[in-house]
Amino acid sequence: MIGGAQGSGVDTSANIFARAAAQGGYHVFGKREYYSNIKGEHSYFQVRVSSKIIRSHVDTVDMLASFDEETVFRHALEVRPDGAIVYDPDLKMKKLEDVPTIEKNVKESLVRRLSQSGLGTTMQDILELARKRGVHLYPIPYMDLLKQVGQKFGESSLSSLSRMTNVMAVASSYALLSFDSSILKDAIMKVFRSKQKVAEMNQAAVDVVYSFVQEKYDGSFGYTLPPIKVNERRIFMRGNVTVGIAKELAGCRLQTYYPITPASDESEYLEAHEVIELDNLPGEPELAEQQTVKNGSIVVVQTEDEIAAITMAIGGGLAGVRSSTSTSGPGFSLMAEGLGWAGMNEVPVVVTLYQRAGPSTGMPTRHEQGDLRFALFTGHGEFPRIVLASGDLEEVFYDTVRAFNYAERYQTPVIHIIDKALANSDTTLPMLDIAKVKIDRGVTITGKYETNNGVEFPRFKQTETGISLRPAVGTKGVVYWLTGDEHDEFGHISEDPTNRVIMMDKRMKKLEVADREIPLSEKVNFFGPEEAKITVLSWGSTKGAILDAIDWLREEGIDVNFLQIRLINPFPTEYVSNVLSRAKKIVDVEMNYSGQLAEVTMEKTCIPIKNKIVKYNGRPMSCEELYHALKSFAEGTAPTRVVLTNGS
Amino acid sequence: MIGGAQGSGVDTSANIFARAAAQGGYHVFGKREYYSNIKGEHSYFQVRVSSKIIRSHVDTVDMLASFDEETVFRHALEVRPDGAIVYDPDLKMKKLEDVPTIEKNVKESLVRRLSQSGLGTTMQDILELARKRGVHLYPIPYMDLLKQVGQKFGESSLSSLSRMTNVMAVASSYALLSFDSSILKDAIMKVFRSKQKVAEMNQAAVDVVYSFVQEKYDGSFGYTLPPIKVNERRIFMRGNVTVGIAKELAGCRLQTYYPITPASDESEYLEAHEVIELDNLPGEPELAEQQTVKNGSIVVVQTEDEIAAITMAIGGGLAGVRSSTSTSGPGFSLMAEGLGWAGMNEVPVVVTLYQRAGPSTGMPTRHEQGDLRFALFTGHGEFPRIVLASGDLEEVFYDTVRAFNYAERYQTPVIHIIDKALANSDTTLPMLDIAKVKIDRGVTITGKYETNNGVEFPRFKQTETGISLRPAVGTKGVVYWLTGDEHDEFGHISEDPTNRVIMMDKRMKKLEVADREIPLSEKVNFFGPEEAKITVLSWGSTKGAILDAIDWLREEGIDVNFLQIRLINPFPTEYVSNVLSRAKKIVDVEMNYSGQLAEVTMEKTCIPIKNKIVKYNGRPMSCEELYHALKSFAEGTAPTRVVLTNGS
Amino acid sequence: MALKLTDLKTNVHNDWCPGCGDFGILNAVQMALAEMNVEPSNVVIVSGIGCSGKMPHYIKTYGVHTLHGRLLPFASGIKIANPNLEVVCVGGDGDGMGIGAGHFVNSGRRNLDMAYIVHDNGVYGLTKGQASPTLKLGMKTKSLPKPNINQAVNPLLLAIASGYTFVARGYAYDVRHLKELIKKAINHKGFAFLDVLQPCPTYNDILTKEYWAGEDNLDPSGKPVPRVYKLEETGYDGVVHENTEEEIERKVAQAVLKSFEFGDRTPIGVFYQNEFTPTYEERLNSRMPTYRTYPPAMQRIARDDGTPLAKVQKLLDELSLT
Amino acid sequence: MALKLTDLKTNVHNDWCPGCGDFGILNAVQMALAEMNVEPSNVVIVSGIGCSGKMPHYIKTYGVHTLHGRLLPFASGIKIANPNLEVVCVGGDGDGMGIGAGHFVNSGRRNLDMAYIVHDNGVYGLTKGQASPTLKLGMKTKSLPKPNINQAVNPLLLAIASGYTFVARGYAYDVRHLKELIKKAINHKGFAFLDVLQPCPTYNDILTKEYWAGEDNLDPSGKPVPRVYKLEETGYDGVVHENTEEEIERKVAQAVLKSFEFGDRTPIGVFYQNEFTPTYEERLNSRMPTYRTYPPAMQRIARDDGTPLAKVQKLLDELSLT
Ligand SMILES: Cc1ncc(C[n+]2csc(CCOP(=O)(O)OP(=O)(O)O)c2C)c(N)n1
Ligand SMILES: Cc1ncc(C[n+]2csc(CCOP(=O)(O)OP(=O)(O)O)c2C)c(N)n1
Ligand code: SF4
Ligand code: SF4
Ligand SMILES: [Mg+2]
Ligand SMILES: [Mg+2]
Repeated sequence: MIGGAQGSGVDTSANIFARAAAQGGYHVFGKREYYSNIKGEHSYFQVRVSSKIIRSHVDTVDMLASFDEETVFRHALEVRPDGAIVYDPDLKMKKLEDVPTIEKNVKESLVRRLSQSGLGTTMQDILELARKRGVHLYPIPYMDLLKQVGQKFGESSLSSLSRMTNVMAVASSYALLSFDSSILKDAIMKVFRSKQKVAEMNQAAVDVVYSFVQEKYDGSFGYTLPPIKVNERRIFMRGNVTVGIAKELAGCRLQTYYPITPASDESEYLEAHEVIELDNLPGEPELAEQQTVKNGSIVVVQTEDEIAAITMAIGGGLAGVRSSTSTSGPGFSLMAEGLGWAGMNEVPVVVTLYQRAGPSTGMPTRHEQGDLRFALFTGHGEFPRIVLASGDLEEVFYDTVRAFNYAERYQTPVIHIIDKALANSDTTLPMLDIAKVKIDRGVTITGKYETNNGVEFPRFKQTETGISLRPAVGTKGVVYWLTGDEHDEFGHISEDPTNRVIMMDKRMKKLEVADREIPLSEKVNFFGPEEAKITVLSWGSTKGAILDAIDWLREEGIDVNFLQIRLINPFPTEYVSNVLSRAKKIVDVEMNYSGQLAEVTMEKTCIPIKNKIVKYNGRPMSCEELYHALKSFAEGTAPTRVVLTNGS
Repeated sequence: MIGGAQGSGVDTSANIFARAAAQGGYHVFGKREYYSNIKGEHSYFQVRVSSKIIRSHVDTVDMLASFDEETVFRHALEVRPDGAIVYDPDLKMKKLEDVPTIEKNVKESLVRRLSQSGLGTTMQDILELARKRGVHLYPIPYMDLLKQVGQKFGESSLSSLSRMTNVMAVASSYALLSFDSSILKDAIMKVFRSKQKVAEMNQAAVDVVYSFVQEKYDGSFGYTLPPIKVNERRIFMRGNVTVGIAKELAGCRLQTYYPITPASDESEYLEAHEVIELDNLPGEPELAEQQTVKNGSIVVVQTEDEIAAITMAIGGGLAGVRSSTSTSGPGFSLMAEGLGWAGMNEVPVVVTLYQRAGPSTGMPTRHEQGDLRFALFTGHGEFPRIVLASGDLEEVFYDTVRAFNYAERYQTPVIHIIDKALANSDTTLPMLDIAKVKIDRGVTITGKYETNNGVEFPRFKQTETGISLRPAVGTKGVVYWLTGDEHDEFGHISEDPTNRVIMMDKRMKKLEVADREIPLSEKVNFFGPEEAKITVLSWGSTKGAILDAIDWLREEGIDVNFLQIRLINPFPTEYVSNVLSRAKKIVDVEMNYSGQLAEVTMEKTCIPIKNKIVKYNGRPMSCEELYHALKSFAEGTAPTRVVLTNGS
Repeated sequence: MALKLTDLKTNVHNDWCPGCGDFGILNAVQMALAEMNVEPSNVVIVSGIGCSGKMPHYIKTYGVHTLHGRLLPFASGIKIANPNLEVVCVGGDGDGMGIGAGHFVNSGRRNLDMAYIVHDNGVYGLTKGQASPTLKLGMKTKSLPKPNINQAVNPLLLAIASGYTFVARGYAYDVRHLKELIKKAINHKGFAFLDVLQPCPTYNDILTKEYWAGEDNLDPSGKPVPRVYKLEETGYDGVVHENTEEEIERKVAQAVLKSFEFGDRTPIGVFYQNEFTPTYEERLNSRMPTYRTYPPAMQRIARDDGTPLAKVQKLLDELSLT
Repeated sequence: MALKLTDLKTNVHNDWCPGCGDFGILNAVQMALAEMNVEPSNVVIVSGIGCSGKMPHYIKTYGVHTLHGRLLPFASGIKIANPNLEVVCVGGDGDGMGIGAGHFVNSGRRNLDMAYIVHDNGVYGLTKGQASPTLKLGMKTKSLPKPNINQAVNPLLLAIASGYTFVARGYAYDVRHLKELIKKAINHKGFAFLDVLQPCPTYNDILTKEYWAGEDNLDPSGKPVPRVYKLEETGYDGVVHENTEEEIERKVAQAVLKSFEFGDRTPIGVFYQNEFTPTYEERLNSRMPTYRTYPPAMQRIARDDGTPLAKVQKLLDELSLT
């Protein structure tokens, strides 16, 4: 774990740490916690590193790399016996009461624990408490070492040098783990790609730290991280970048957004990559007009609010462009009316919904899965929508493309739900396979339409499937209309009761078609043995912790299987009913107060779901707490509703 | 039934008709259908009159009072054999194809029916078709008769005179029914209260028509409407006025709104009655400060949009004022974010939601119950809300007051759902009983708070019930804060995970308390015998048609009982489960596509509800169609989903 | 082949009230489009909600009848996706400056190459005559129970403050003049705002046709003096001719002062026009050089077999660990 | 008993970035309130969302931290419900003129007796430095990957167009001057708008403290020439002294022209003030004569036993059939 004040380089150092481990052949899972603040509040990264695949974080810390006192105060007692704390000895005498950013109740509980052990309230005291529990302490005189670096580069400004303490902390940790320093320096080079001198100075800092640690602490920490040979191609991805790349691949060419945490990083990524290189094989006749055009582009528009974001994206959809907007709860709340218009006018549009802790402004930088039921019913009246939720970055990637396919195929809005934990986790993945991706535009027509000029086109013509031919607005040779009012097949307002029923049926039928057409493999995942003591029901990013926890339980001989719902609307009722009616004990696992998926499932299947593990303190589920809770269900000692509360 | 072009006086004449019947001692149920248009499109009123209580409309028409050709074309064939059509013989030669406001498909089907009978397409032809079916025809030469009136009043402008044709049509109908003309003239006086001369001219028109009819048609129509002696006090109410009066009674002192059909009539009523007379008994000590103040006021603010409407109402709620806003689907969609803030900050605020046919702009003047599930989950994240739905005007009245009581008692937003059918129906009711109404402000404090100046007050203090003392913002002697962010007990931002759980639990707990405290009588109605062949499950304004239909079925020996859910959140799960698990056959009846209440009920009770009668063509359920559908369920001939489609 | 007026008419029944100023605006739009000889399927009329919002259904081009107050972002999305289309926005004053005021202001900041015609009738027509944002403080139309409690917004001033690069006013019953203004607005390079005085005979009995015709505003000889006059007839020139800060500020200031005139002498015509401000499309193109030649709506995204065309492997490789 | 500055401070940890202009504004607000010797529980600070939005938590009066862009309707609801309260709105430029622009415009039309302070930093601080509506076209702050693609809105001009009856600008680092402006804004009868130039050292490296201090804008002697100057020191008088149309138009026009000045010579002070426009409270009172003496928040609605006090029986009787 690496911590420090927001804006002091925690991000960068964690990134370097994780990237180095990943380059060293390890699987990495990184989780970021931060306040809704720009500078000063405490932020930390938890990086889990393993030679086996990992999908979640754990609560206990093996090694705490710090460069400020707050990190030590907050996390020292989370370090497990035999773990290590790297810190700046210059800060030893800092007092707990002088750290303004620690909450009162957190301070009080620390003071209590310290005084119970007869200790005072300095950083030294808390370190002492950790040491008593068996934690190894590694003071590293950052500034002294940095001065050496400064000399080499002719840099004497202490404030400039101090900006490198974050990397020093990382380097110290790696030195203690006898990690190959060249890999670390390589990672530094990648992260500081655009700042040559900074990269070099930080690399020099690595060397200085390594020699200090080797000299002073050689071998004293019992663990090492030797490089691992990897046979697969891997990437190191973050959630919002994953979405961004998938959107470009999916052919999204208009992205609108209004800034909001944790969604806007995706849009900023897209903006930075707005020029899109096209695979334009010369000689392919249908691409003739493009012969000279090597580049396409995705227009990213920062709008004045989320109402404009959704309606502008719909405008793009009308014009035949795959369009989307990304937002989080408060912004999504403002999109209700726009979504309804898209549903009424059968416009394909994708909303990527990054859940964060609500209600209202809530905890903008914290994790939750609290928007499911709202997403299922956003907007007045009844219109079809497709709601899908991804469980990990690989799913995020492929589902993003599918969202656009569904939107165009079924001509309706698609809400793709992810969350803060996915958006901000950095994970190693096997290289994503672009060849698996296919684009399906349904019966969309762009370009010329074969008929006379100005012919009124029945855009909403009744069909067997409810899906009508869709020439983009602007298609030559035809015209038609759109309106949020109930309308006839040309899109003109109609209040006729007979037409009304036809049109409602037409729109809603599309969901039945979607339900029939979308393969089960895109709707659900089922993990584990057919027969199990417990069947876990869940959705979204709890997937990681669940899979890790059931691995642990399996090792103890407790069989748990897991039904993950990915397509939440239309709901795969039949399959889910089958699985759940065979289940011995169903346990619903969700990051929200009510167990929203359980409610949905009960509505659809009428199978009572009595047992729930929920969490709503804004921190993702850790593997351990989930493991313990599931175990208590297996052992029959759990109440029907277990609330998890770990995390700081 | 009375019909005519929008803006040509249909409303007024129907009002006169209904009011006269009501004054004559009859029970009246009036239902209005109109287009989303200002002038010209066809609009009609269906008024059902009976000596027994009536709660819904029927499809067949006994008497059609017309003064334009469109009304005749559209409704002549709805008149039952032995019924009557009153019309203007001057319009006889008008042709169907020349009426621009009749939809193409309606025209086509009429032409088909006419030509099958070998008839042409004039108004005369359609009247002939009706006559053949046994309908009595009563041509009334409106203009000739009106000229007599004009002479008397020295008014020769034909266009002025023609403005009275609507009243002529009403008078003719009543004359045919030998209805007491003095009651009719009285009703005219009431309706034209503020326009003395108009009233008098219209009264004179009544006399002219009565003598014409007596002379020409005396006794030819077999039915009469003799005055009935009534022993109870009755009022003649319309839905939105009912809400308005109840709000003033409930102590609502700030109403915000943005114009929208069919909600804004209520706000306009309130605006017209913004000065409120207070019952200010001198000598009551606690009212001393008011001694000199006889009047209070309700401030009605037309805002720039519905976002402002909800947030401004919340502002009023913060300041300790009972505040509300009224809207319809599109406006409600814009309130999602504001509602969440109110939930997070435990602000009492009432939203009166007038449902109309959605999605999107939908059919703005047509009826539907399509917003239930949205209302249950409006806004991202999880916060408590109370959702109640009224079934008739009497419930509307008392529920409106309760909505404010719940809001303040449980310090949370309340959504009171009604619909277009209730808003626009005019009904006779027994006089409402104000003495039944009690105001319960919970632990709201307005005025001085007993403590030192500027003391930081724990507004969100934890309590057993989750409900904390609530001094209004501005209460002297204390200060506190509010924020949409998760907060501590003073209302300051907190991202602490422990505090988070405490606060989520606190807020959600209030719903459990509400569930416990609210008496069953406010949550559900149960009608009919314990044991029945069919148990109807429904909510809202379908109540009327259901009660009428089950009366008819009972007469045939088919027992049907009816569970009406009024408090939809918190859901009365236990009671409903009990009733439904005893039911022989459950039939869900709703004015929407999906059967939304059935879905909610399945989620809560896990009792499958397989049979549904739904309607979503924008026209309220008639008593007959519902009767037929229920009967087919009783007889076992119905499919699981019956879609009703009557209405024009 | 020249476009005839009738080519632009649909056979949808028009349900505006008799005598409504909206008819004048509809005619002017159709005449302008016919004279410009547009290709109907290259034109999109985007409207909000209100009486005015029904207009697209009467015009035989693409028509998008959107949500109350949201016509501008809808239109912007269409235009950005396909800058080759001629996008004309039409909406009510309540739609544009009440619920839509946020988009009104912020769309001015973008300067997309579109036109926006506001039906300025002082009331919320379709919801039965409540005061709209352009109704003056204290005015009581026949539809209002009490005098208007809010100050009016001056649409022209608001448009100038919001950065519209063409700001004009027309009058619904001077169809010929209005038609010319509409052509100018459409031809203007950038976002053009056109406020149209639109009598609503049903609800607004103050700013009526008779009022604008000056039927109660007689000159000494007893002849009515119309209350609208044409800017161009007074030698007023709202066009920015040189791309200098001084010229622009001078023309803006002039337009601001002119915008105060209202009532007995109400100017119609072009208050301000500046084609030197780059359009949004130009700004996009400077960042994405193929934007204009190969805009989103023209881009192919996949081969016929569904293979995507975007080469994102490069982006993945950047994140690759080997 | 005079109020001390410390009486107005909470012990909530302030987490703005070091050097943020918000600190200056916070101090000025607290100083102004202290000098005005307000009763803390009679003051409500209403904010939007953004760095600026956190301000109420640092001030020991009632504080309402609302939703992004919605502070004005929240505040209006409080003020209308209880006109005796002193309501001060504070929010970001994105909050006020981006997402909140619709309320910005329409609140101007009401003229409630409140003050509104905008932290004008050219960026969306709390979401990491995207362009806000006041950032000029083509500017590229360090937080932006590309130059700003939108034109800026001129907050003063927008406020004038929207009908604010007090329009002023302050500078966050001239705390003393700002404090005086805040007092004026609060004391103004009507809705007062105060735009405050607020350097955001973290994201906006263009309009910095150094920029406003003119550190790069040297006079011939090499001394920095500050870029802000005080209107009142130039003899400028923005106050409407007579309630005539001419005087008002003259003062508006003057303010409009003044509002164009920005950059090397940027005026701060009162651009425009007009107390002749009736406030919303006055307008309400003319309709409901007990509104001011007995406003909604002061009205009792029931006896202690829950019996309602409103006599609605009369209304029911009007609808009664007998
Ligand atoms: C979100 C929302 N709120 C309210 C309405 C109801 N509504 C329909 S038209 C209208 C006002 C129309 O006034 P204006 O924009 O001036 O157009 P006009 O009818 O005068 O042409 C309103 C408020 C709506 N459709 N959507
Ligand atoms: C509806 C909604 N959309 C987006 C956000 C995310 N958000 C939080 S602060 C902010 C911008 C703040 O910028 P500004 O108003 O200029 O305030 P500053 O931080 O610069 O003081 C945004 C977009 C939100 N809270 N709510
Ligand atoms: S209400 Fe007014 S604006 Fe609407 S159609 Fe009628 S006259 Fe025109
Ligand atoms: S980001 Fe800018 S505005 Fe926000 S606190 Fe930091 S310096 Fe201030
Ligand atoms: Mg209007
Ligand atoms: Mg800002």
